Amino acid sequence: MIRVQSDPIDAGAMLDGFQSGRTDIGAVVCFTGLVRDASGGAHVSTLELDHYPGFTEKMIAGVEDEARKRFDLIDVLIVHRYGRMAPGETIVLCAAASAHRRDAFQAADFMMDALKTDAPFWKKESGADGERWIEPRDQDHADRARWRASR
Amino acid sequence: MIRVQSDPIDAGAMLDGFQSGRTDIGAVVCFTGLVRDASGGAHVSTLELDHYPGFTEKMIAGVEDEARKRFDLIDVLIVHRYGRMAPGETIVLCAAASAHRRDAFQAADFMMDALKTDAPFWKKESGADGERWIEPRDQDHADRARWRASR
Amino acid sequence: MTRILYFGKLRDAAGRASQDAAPPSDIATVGQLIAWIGADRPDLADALSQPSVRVAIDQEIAAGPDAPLAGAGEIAFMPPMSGG
Amino acid sequence: MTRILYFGKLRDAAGRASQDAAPPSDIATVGQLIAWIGADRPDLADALSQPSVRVAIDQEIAAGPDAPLAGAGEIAFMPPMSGG
Repeated sequence: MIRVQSDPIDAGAMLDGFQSGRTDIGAVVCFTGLVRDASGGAHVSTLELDHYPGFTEKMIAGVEDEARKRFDLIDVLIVHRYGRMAPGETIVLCAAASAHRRDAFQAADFMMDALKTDAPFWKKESGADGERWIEPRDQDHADRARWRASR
Repeated sequence: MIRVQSDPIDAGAMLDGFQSGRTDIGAVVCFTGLVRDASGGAHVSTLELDHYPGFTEKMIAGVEDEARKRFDLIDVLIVHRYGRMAPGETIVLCAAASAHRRDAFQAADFMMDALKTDAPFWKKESGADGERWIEPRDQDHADRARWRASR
Repeated sequence: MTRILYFGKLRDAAGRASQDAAPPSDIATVGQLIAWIGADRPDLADALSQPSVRVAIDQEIAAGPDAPLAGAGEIAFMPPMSGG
Repeated sequence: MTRILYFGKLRDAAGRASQDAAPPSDIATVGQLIAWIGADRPDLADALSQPSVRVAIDQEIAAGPDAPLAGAGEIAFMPPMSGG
């Protein structure tokens, strides 16, 4: 399931809702990405995410589909926030459920790498040092390329 | 932090408590392992975990220490349950927090592999087909060996 | 009428998030559209032409500057994406 | 007095989770303790001697059957562990 929302993400409630009441899931890997108050040495007071309504959901759904093809998954949840947020708030929650843990770990890892470079969001950090747009780091592109090389 | 408890694990509350109120964490990977109602084709109605009070906590603390040495982590939480539990209940919650996501992913993955073979718990499954003790699968030993080969 | 969307730093470069435009009928490709938009804004034309910019035509990623507009209703200019 | 603990399937094999024992003073190693415990229980001696069984002496993993008991207060016999 995909959700793109401006409301705060309640990580605990999302995780509980995702894994509760099922007896076929053996492993859940739940990634949360949070706003840090410092980024590359610069102070951050606000992070603002721009997105492209409709297209953003479509591209994230593509990431979910590819994860389900690559790994043996029971369920997937991706919740992504847009708009303004403060340090400590959750930007993204990405969870994968499987019978055995390796599929869940790899799927969550893959989905986050894919979201970092392929999900239509644009981040602007603001802080004491001014504003700046954030782009994927070289490390993010290298992480994404790991999955192109294999399978 | 390490907790070994017979009470049910409230996964959402654990995740919230772990990541809330901090502005230095950029990434949290939270693994939950749950009781499945089927295992290797056999029906499971109850899973019972035996442990060794004191020694179990000590061995899990060793896993946390090794993870903190290997990876750049801000915090670690391992909550492990013992006693009797039913399908759908959480057996273990293992979370790692870091500035960037790769450390959190690798640490959670490493800690789960280490817990699978090195944490003093003994599992007995009961179901329509009777009772059986569960031992690590070959895959678990292979997973654990990945970390001995590297670093 | 074509709706043109600018995201991220391209929104700053364009000075707006979107515009409704009626390009002449001989504007047939993404590259021609950029040249037409940037006729009096060379800085914007340059920003939109960067190889890192991806273009979506009616919410489908375009192959490159030669991609045909083919009567598209919505063209989006997207700098490098950064989700997660 | 030495407290002997049996975990997992070894608890089933021993028929109990623990016992308090007073081994004679010439029982100096893990291997000798197993032989003494299993003097009239060859099935139990065999189960405790499996290479997959790990032994903890006062909550420290013992190196092998030659590990000295050295006045230990607590000896634990542990079949393959399976956490997580």
